[in-house]
Amino acid sequence: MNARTLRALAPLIAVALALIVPLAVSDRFLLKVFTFCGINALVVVGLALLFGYAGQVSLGHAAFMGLGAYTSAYCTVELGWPWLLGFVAAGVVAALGGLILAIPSLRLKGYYLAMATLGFGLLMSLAFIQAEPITGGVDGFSGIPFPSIGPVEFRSASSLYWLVWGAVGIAVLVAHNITSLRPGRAMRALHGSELGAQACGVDIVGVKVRTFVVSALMAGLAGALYAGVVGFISPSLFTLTASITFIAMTIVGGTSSLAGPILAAVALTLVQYSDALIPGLPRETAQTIQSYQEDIYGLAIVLIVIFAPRGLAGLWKRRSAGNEAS
Amino acid sequence: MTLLQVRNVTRRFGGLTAVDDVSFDVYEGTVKALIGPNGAGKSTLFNALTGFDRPDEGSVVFEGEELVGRKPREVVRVGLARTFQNTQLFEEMTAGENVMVGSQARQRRGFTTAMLRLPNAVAEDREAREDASRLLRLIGIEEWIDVPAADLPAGIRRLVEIARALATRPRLLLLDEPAAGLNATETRELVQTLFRVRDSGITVVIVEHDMGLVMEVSDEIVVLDRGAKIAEGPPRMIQKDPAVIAAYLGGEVDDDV
Amino acid sequence: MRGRTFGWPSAVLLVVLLTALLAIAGCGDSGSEPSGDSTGAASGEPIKIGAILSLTGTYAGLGEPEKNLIEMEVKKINDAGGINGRPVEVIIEDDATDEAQAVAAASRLIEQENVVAIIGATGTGQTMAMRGDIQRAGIPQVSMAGGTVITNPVDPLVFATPWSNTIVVPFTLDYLKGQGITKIGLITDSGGFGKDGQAVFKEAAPKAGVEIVADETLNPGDTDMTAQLTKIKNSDAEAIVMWTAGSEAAIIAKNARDLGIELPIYGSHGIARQEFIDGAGEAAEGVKLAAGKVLDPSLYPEGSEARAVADDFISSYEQAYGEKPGMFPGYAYDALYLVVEAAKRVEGDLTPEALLEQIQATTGWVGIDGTYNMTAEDHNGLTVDDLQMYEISGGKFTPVQ
Amino acid sequence: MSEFLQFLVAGLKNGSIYALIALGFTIVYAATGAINFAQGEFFMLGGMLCVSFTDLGMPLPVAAVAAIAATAAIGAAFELLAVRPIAGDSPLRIIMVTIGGAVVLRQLALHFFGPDERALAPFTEGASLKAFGVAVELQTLWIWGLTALAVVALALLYRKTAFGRAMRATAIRRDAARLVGINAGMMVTVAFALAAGLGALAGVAVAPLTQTAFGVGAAIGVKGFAAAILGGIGNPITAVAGGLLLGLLESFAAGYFDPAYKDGVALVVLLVVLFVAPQGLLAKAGRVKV
Repeated sequence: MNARTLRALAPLIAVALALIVPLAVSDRFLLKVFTFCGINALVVVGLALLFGYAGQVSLGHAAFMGLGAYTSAYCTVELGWPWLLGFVAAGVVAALGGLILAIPSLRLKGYYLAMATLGFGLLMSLAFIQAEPITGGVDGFSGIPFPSIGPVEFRSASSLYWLVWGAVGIAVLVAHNITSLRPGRAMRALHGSELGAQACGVDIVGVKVRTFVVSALMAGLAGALYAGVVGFISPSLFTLTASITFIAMTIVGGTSSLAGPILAAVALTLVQYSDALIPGLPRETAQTIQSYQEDIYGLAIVLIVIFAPRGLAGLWKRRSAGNEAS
Repeated sequence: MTLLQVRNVTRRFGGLTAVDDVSFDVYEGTVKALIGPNGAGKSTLFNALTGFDRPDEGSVVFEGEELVGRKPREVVRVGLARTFQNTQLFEEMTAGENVMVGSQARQRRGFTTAMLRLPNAVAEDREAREDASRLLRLIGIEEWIDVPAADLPAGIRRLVEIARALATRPRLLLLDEPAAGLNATETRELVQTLFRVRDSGITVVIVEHDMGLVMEVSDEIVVLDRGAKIAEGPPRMIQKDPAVIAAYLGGEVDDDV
Repeated sequence: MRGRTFGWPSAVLLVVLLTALLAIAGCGDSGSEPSGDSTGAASGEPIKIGAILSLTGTYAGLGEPEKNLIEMEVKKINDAGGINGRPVEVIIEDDATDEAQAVAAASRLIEQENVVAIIGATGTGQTMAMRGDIQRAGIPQVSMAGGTVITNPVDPLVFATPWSNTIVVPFTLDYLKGQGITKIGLITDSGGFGKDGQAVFKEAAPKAGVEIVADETLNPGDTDMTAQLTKIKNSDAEAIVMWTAGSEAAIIAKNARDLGIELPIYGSHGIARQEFIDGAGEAAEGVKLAAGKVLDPSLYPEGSEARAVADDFISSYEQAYGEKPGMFPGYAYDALYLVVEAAKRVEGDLTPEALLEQIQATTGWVGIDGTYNMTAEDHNGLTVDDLQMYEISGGKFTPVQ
Repeated sequence: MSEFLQFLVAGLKNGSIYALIALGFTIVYAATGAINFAQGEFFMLGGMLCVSFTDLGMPLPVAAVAAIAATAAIGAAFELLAVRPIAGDSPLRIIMVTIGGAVVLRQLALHFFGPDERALAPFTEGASLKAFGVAVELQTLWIWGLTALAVVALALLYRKTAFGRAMRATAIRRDAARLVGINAGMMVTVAFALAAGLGALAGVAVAPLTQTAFGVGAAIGVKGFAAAILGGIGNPITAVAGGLLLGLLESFAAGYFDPAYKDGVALVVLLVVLFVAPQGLLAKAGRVKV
């Protein structure tokens, strides 16, 4: 099998591997951990579009996830809507949030856009605390039901796993379609040179706004899934730290790539749960790793940006390009 | 036939008048050069023509349509494409992909059709791909098609940017110092490309410091000095124009090789 | 340029459809998953109890001594033969004073460690957050947090060792009334404990004949309470009552003194710890609060069981950690022993159900907070008799009449 | 009236702190054209280091100076290790490196100093001053004095010394400054050290009032930036004005509306200024647009 066939088959193999995990893993906690990986991957797919492809930074992505999570929780618990309807509402509200942030941010670039998104994220986390009648305030929102579609309820660890990774699969498909066709080139052009993109007739405003909206939508859906999987959400989940974690995953994964950020999302999520992953790892060691988790994220950002600015995807592309040339 | 009418265009920055009441016409099927010493206002004028900057006064009419106040992307869609003095390629994209972006100006399919991978989005994509190969072949650099822009030699970068501009299907192509940074061989190739472009029916406006190139390719020349037009006419006349000679001798002649 | 635009997206689509099918199929097994093999463990195998504590974050100052205490007592229990011959293993998780992490910790303890009971959390918010997981697992939980919501209304699975606000707040109000104070400025945090306290005050104050003339809140993590205190100062409050367990209490006391407010300050039992005195410094002097008699065991009659338990607790903690225990290790002591003593009484298999039954059957058990009498209606089991009013003077908690 | 004055005092107290942080942003921006997202962490380091030094037995004034100097050194090291390798690169990369660096600094503080809130003794023990029904803590006087001192010292440094002139030249045109023999790289390092030192000064000065902990940097950083951009980034005088104004806005919002919205004030100011007038509201009036 040569490199090219391998590359063509790689996504298929990855998907197949992802699918059989619940059949091979009997530890329910480990399955839950892999489910969390999927939720983070979903956020990161959206962020990869916005940041990795279009070059628009967002330091407030956790806010969109929170918008989705609270919307879904409120709709299902307080309004009694079916889960699927709440899920759709979560996406809509998060996408609206993206629109509301994107429009005034259009003329902001670089540092100012970063600060605006950061400010928006912090403001939203304050809002989650203050909007107590809806969100439950600091104490959070509990008693969120399991996801269900019609008569089918996703209760077991494996069904939740499949639900989440199914959503990731659809998101990847959509994202791949966007990036491989006209909008994707417009996004990458925007990233490469805004002047050049304008000279090519790229609708800069349209691309920015739409990418923001799609990205926020995916984060919102991920939030709704989290709410359903865990059954409890609180403002402390959707903070600056979470936003930076997502950014770290995206940066480590690399620009102009979906596979890289997804892999990075899975890998960096697993850092938190090393003892679930490695049987027999002493609890103390796992806790030590856990206490250095954010150090790892921070250091990963710094090192990748300095030494491998195109991330894992960039390294992989360079290697495979080298292979093909030889 | 007049393709582009520039009338009394003025652009000020604070107390400085960068472009001062400039008017000229560009005729269809010709090559027009804008020359002048450094700081004469050539690039500012270029930006004003293409929607990247808005002149304080004056009008720019392209085939009866007023361009002042339009966004760059609208100007491109009307049929004016440009390149940049500092090439604005998309460094992480290949030469082919760069040229494909040029097709965006005339394509319509957006996010939704792409998300669902509807047939017309795929068809558009294929069309852009084929067009990019065709243009690169036309310019004679098809062997660079899969090379990332960041890895291209300077001469090829200029040509890729021209191909990208051509992919927008322009009626008028505006080139900002296309020969800057090119060696003699590359400049020869550029000249050939310019003739090929002109012969395919595309009008060209060029800002250039390389006088040899300017004299060779242009049908008419506009000379700017300190923002104002000081001469206009065919190359032979311009070479002898006392005002032009004074401007170039008075200022610093900048060959910029 | 590669024309490979077909290939893998369609493959992904196929796989997604397959996922949907599998997912639906996967739902069938929802009821049949094993709920853990905590039952029928072999003799000699350790009895696993989970503990979720705030070792970092706002309540780190509370959780750390709780952890110390648990580690110390578990060793003692195992040295003395464990529970009916089986050793006890307490698996401690840090919730970082964060509801979401508390949930994650509970989930890990239940699903990975198969614990028979959970002690914790340190804070009210975290305790409430893990309720869903506790219910799904059907195991008993003994909280060390003081929010009334934990045990009122009663959750069949959840107990709490600190006095709930419904005991402490009326006690404090009665004391205030006794001091001739009828108008108070209340300042509470917006977290679980403070919010709960605020609600109980609003309900209990009119009954006690005390009026709340200013009702201010703060957010956990706030560092400047000038605005709230200025409002209280400008009301006709005769005392400041602050109901928060975090480090914000020290800032309130300091700000109040710095603003030149001479009103007496009353705190919650959440500040009965050295960190408050250290943090507030001079400003802590004169602050009054209600807490358990363990802060001064001499309040118990000489030779009583309570005196012996308290003396032993204090001396062994001091010996191990070189400092006097505040109230919080006491909450942990009671939580741990409520579970351990109940486990000792279980005959036959140590199932969560049997353990739950025995915890609820606790009567007349003397802990650090006082004497516990659990019933189906009362999952706190303490009374106002177990409380004492203290004043901070000379950097110490001094009992007052 | 006394209520108003009390809020005024509180606002100017916090505002001085924001002003110092804003100055830090301004200095780095002037020297590099970059925004340092780790600026708030220097505030945290100043406070935490000072507490640790007093724990080691240093007298408070020595500990304070040592903490500020150490933080300035960390600021310089931060520039050399993290920012220098990508100097002049796209804002995107500088944003990321300084954010990643901020996370690393915060985590290092967590590992070294522990998770607990730490208190610092007031610089001067004693009761608050009282006049017109307003109480002013002695520490607040320290904060004002130190802020004023820092601003004056900075102004003198910039105006009167050859070094300061070089800094200003670098700020105006980096390439031109290099041509006249100014070591622009060194200027940038010094700018980071100065900014870090100012942040640390703020952290030390306010620690006796608020206590401090490893995680306080991010929030204060955002507020400082809000102050800087309110004044118009790059201008030290308006940055200080922006800081004071932000402090007052917060204090009055908390006092007359609801303390719960206090932290929201800076964020709303930040977003409004960014969306409406990114060049700054205070600087807008008197600046020629280029």
